Amino acid sequence: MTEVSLPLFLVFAAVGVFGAVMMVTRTQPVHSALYLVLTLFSVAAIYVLLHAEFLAVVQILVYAGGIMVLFLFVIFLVRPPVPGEARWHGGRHVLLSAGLAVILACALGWHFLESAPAAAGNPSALLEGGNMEQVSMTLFRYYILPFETVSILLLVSMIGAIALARKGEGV
Amino acid sequence: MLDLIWLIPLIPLTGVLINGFFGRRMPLKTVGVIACATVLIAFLLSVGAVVQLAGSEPNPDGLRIHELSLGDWMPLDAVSVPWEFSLDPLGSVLLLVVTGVGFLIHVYSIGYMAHEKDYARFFTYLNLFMGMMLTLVLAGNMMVMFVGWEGVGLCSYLLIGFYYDKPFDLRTGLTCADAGRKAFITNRIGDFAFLIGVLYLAINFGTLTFSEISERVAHAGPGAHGLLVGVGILLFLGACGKSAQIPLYVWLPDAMAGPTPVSALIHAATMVTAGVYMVARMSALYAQAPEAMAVIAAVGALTAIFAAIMGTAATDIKKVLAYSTVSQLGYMFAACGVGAYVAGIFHLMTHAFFKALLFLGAGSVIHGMNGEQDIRKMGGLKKKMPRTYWTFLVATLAIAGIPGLAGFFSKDEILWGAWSSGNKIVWLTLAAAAGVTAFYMFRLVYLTFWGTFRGGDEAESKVHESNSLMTVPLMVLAVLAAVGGWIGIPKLLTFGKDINLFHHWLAPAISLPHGDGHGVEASHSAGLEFGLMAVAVGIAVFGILLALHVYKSSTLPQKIADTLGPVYKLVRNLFWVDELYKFAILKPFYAACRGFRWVDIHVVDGLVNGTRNATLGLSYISNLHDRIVVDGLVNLTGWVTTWLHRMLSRVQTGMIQTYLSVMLLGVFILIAYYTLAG
Amino acid sequence: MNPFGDQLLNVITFVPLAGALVLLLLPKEKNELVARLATVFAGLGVLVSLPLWFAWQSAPTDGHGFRFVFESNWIPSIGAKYIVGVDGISMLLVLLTTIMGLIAILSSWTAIQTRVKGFYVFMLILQTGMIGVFVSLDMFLFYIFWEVMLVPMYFIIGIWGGKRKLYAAIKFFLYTLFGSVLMLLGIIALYFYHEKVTGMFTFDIRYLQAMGAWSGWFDLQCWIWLAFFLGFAIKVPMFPFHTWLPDAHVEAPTAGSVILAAVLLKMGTYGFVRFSLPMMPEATKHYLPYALTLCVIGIIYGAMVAMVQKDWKKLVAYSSVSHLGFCMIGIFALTADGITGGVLQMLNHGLATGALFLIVGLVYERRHTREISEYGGLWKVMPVFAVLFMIMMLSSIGMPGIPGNGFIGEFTILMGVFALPQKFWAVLAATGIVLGAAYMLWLYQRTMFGELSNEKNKNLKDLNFREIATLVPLVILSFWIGLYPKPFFNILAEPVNKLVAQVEQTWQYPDKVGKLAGDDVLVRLDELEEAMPEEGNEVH
Amino acid sequence: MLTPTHVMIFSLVLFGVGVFGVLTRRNIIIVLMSLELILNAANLNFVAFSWAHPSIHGQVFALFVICVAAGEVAVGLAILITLFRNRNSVNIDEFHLMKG
Repeated sequence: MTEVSLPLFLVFAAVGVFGAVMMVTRTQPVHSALYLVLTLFSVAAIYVLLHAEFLAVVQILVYAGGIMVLFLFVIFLVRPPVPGEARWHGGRHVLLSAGLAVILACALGWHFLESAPAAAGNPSALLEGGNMEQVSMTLFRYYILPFETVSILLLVSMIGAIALARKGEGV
Repeated sequence: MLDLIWLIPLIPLTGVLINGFFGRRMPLKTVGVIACATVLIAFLLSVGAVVQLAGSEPNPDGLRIHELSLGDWMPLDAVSVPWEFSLDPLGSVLLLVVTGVGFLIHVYSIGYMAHEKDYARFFTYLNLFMGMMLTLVLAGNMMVMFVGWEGVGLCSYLLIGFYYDKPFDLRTGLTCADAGRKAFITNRIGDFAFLIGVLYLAINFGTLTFSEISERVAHAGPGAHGLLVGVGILLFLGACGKSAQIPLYVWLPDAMAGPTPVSALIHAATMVTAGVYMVARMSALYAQAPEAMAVIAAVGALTAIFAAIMGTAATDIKKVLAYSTVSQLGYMFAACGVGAYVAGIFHLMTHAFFKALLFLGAGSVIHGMNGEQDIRKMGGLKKKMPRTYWTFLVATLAIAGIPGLAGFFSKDEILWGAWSSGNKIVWLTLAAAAGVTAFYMFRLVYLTFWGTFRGGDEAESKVHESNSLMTVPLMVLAVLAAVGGWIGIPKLLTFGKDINLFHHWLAPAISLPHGDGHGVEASHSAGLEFGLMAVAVGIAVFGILLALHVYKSSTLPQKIADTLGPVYKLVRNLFWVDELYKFAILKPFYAACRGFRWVDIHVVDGLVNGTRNATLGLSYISNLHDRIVVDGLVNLTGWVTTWLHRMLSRVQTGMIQTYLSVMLLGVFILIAYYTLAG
Repeated sequence: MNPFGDQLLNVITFVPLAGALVLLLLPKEKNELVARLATVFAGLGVLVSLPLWFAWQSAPTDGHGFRFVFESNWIPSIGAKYIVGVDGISMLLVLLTTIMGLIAILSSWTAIQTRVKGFYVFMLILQTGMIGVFVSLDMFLFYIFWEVMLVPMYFIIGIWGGKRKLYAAIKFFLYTLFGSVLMLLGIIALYFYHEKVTGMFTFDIRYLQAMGAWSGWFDLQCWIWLAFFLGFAIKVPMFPFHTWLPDAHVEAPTAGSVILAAVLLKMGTYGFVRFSLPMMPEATKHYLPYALTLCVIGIIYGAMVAMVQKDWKKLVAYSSVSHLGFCMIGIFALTADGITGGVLQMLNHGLATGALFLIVGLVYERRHTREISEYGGLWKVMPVFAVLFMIMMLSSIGMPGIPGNGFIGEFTILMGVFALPQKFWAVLAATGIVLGAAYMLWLYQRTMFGELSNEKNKNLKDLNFREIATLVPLVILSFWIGLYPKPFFNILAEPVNKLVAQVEQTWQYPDKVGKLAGDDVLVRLDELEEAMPEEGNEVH
Repeated sequence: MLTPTHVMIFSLVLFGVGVFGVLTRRNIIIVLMSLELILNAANLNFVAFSWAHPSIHGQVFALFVICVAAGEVAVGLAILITLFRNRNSVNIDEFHLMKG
């Protein structure tokens, strides 16, 4: 499987990068959203390659299915951009930001790539008894408290979102 | 009845309570009767107790003594002091004298004070005095005695200052209240020494009971000799205060500011003799301390002559008698000092009779003269006040030492005691004092009763004899002054028969120095004794004749005074002793007091206030510092911040993405740093 | 006999406080009611304190000589407990406090006309503070009461005082506060040293008194002793720390002066008896000559300054300095007689000087001046007053028998001081007796004797029933102590003998102390263990 | 052969693009989407290391990140709607109340 995966990875990576670049550069948010979905899908595919099947499924269900739908709702709720309206901040800003993004990425790469493991270990550990079971066992054995906390967090964000978005006084 | 002796002081004290609480609302007569009755009861009780004592079995030492303890008073660690009373022959003499003479004077006072507004107050004080004096006499230990000792001092203070709103001595500007205070303070000085002596006794012998002190002192051993001499002198200093001896006699002449019965009772017959009584009580101690006895003899003799001389120049009838009292007290002390205690106490008794009589007689004169006390304005009162005159004359003869009268026996016994103890100088001094005494007493009699009246016609017409409430006590006392001496008649005059009751009664209560054969008993030769007696009488008669000669002429006294010049002036001004005390002690003392007050305000408190001011000053400086330096720094910080704010607020574009850029730049720098640092 | 059981001392201490709370509820304008109710509460305070006297013999002791002990946890984290209890010394002082408190309040009915409610509330709080000081067996509690007492007194002087009341009040407050802060330092030092040696954090006086038996902390002891000394000497007050006293007395209202003289000054002497002597005997002996010197100076100096005062109250105030010097010299004699006499004299001074301040207050109320020269010849118009004044003056100058209480105290003290090898201390102290008579009689003469020359004095009213009732109890008590002091001696014998034993524990080893100084560890462990009570008081 | 380095490089690129988008776009919706991109980059790293070590913990962390991202988006979008209702605009440079 490892022999096969590199080309596959490169393909998905290329699709992902393409989607990301397109997303960032589109004028219409709707387009951006669709390109983002593309990227998310390719990332999910890469998860599969990396033996994270459960995560891949969650990626698609939550991101592509949940979050992106939310984005689309909002996009339809708000006024679409007037054509001809500036997409970016001033040109100098775009250049500076691009530079910043690049050097930041380079710095990170320079810092971490050196210490990255040269090769993957035996992935069978991740797959024993099924990836999903592994994740759930770990989650509920070691991370039960963070799990509960996160559920509270979600509840809070949900209530917060409702409260914020509700029409009326006191917002 | 002996077990009831504690009641004797208490009975007059009930009189104090009754008259003190209700006296102002009761009729005058009732007040007087209550006061006299309490004293009379005390007197009867005393007689009963003494009779019973006389009939009791003597202890192995031959002493009849009855001791009684009413329980603890001050149970101290060093010494336990109970409420103790005791009666022995020595005390019994005083007891009878005090209650007897006291009763007579109380009766006299009813008449004398009849016109006074503060009648009840007077009798309250007088009864209080009786209670305290009897406590003193009957005390079984030094502290109970001290209660009486101080108590009589207090009564003396109150009674001297009885006319508290009146001036007394115009020459010195003293008021009656001043005189009382002077008496009290002078006494206190003596008491101070007395108390120190008591402390020494208590610490070293562990008891203050008289009988135990006598016993323990006798076995104290030679190591305690110095201590005993010291204690003896300290106690004697206390006696000096109470009994007006040099150097503390100055209060007694001024004590005449009190009503005359008070002078008779307190300042002649009873209280002032307390010092003598105390010394006799402590005879066991003095027996171990001959040096202290020598001091007593010397001081007594000196006081006797010194006071007698001052008496010759006094013009106030009571002051003459006061100096006479001081002088006679000197006699008694001299007697004690030479070991003739019995003679001393004997003289104490006879002196109580004739001196009380003299004072009461003087009071009668003053009463008859409507308050006049200056003998230069009297004269010829013989006819106007016959009863007063005759009784007064008896007393005068008695004090002068005319044979057959009370004073003769006691005085002679003292002189013989002084001679036979080997103290010839003491004898000489006392004999000379006897002559001077005779002189000033007859001077007094002459100026008062003989010759012609010098106070003007108007005053003369008002002179009157006193009523019988006053004259009857005079007569009773006159009888006592005349025949009271016969109970102490010396062997010499009874053809060898020893019927000296007084001596037999008292001697066991007295301890004399060991191996000292020169007590009054030891007579070397009857001839010598008789000769000395004759010399003394001769001196007295010479004094009398001199006085009669001098004061018969109206010009001679002045001539003598002029001749003597400065000497007369010295005597007239009482040797300037009061002035000496004033300038040598009182003035510096008050100056020191004022100095201390200045120190207190300016130095001690000044330091405190200085601290306050220093603190305030520091606070001011600190305030300045606050405003300039601290506040300045704060403001500087403010300015810097404002400036920085102006600079930095430009960075705040409000654009989230700008902030984000900067943040990411920071992240980049951090990463770069960690990467480079390794 | 004792209806309150082991709560007795709590009841005694807090009845006045309860009274203060009740008074607070009353409407402001009902002055008469307030005064009467305050008197009732003060009277109640006296009543509840009587079992102390009558149940004394039957009450069990706690093994340290304290009776009626009540103990309860309070601040366990620092080892402070709520412990109250009395021995003979403090019992007498508590009784003195309740009685004088009642009399002071009774004397204020007409004297206080402004802010009446506040006055009585402060008086009652003060009462609680004073009793608390005497009954505390925990130094922390003691210190709290000590400071509590300061505040109402400050207000009593500062609000109801005379012309210079603010100056006097602030001086009083700062001066005594200065002393008590030093004392606090001393307390803390004792507390930590005790912990260092025994490992036990405690403020319990009974435990801390065991420190007196330790050796090897001489240097520290000296420092702590000095701190305590300043605190107490200011309170007493001893020369040269006395100058707050005349000002405070002169400016304070009558009741304030009475309480100040009768009770507050006893705090200092009590402090010496309770703390300095038993806890730091070696230091006490080390500083003895200096302390005795100050006492003697105080006696003579106070009397001499009193001699030339023109202000009636100031004269009495300086006489206090002199008398307290007497108390202190007795205590510092370190003999049984000296200490007994010192404590007795504390009572006597409370009675006599308290009465003298009442007496000044009575004429001040009538004439509104304290200048002695304004008076004279008062006997003519106020004979009852004059007689009562005379009796209390005689008490003050130590007249034996009439009423005699002052004499009992002075003689006992002199006897105790005389047991010292150096006799001159007693001789010097005894001069106070002469000087005392001098200034007191001079005062009496100037006010009571002489002609009634001042027109304003001619119509003065003699005392009414209430005023007599304030003075008569003092007269009776004075006579009692003067003529039959045995019960007092009996009560004092036990605590005084214990105290003398505590002081003498290390008396024999003065040079050993020198050698061991600086050695911090416990030296005489065996003795220490004996001295410690059974139950530990460990801090958890 | 697929190595973690490859995945990391990919995630770096996604990260860089995301950062660029966050910093430059005016439309808040797109800024939020870019944020999601950054989060995905992070998740990729988690998963990559989980795969490389191997350890399941990395995947669990990624899961948490997704949850947080969901919450963040919900709140972020709610805020956005409120802003839009008040200002009738979703352009980020119109909201500069924090300008100093």
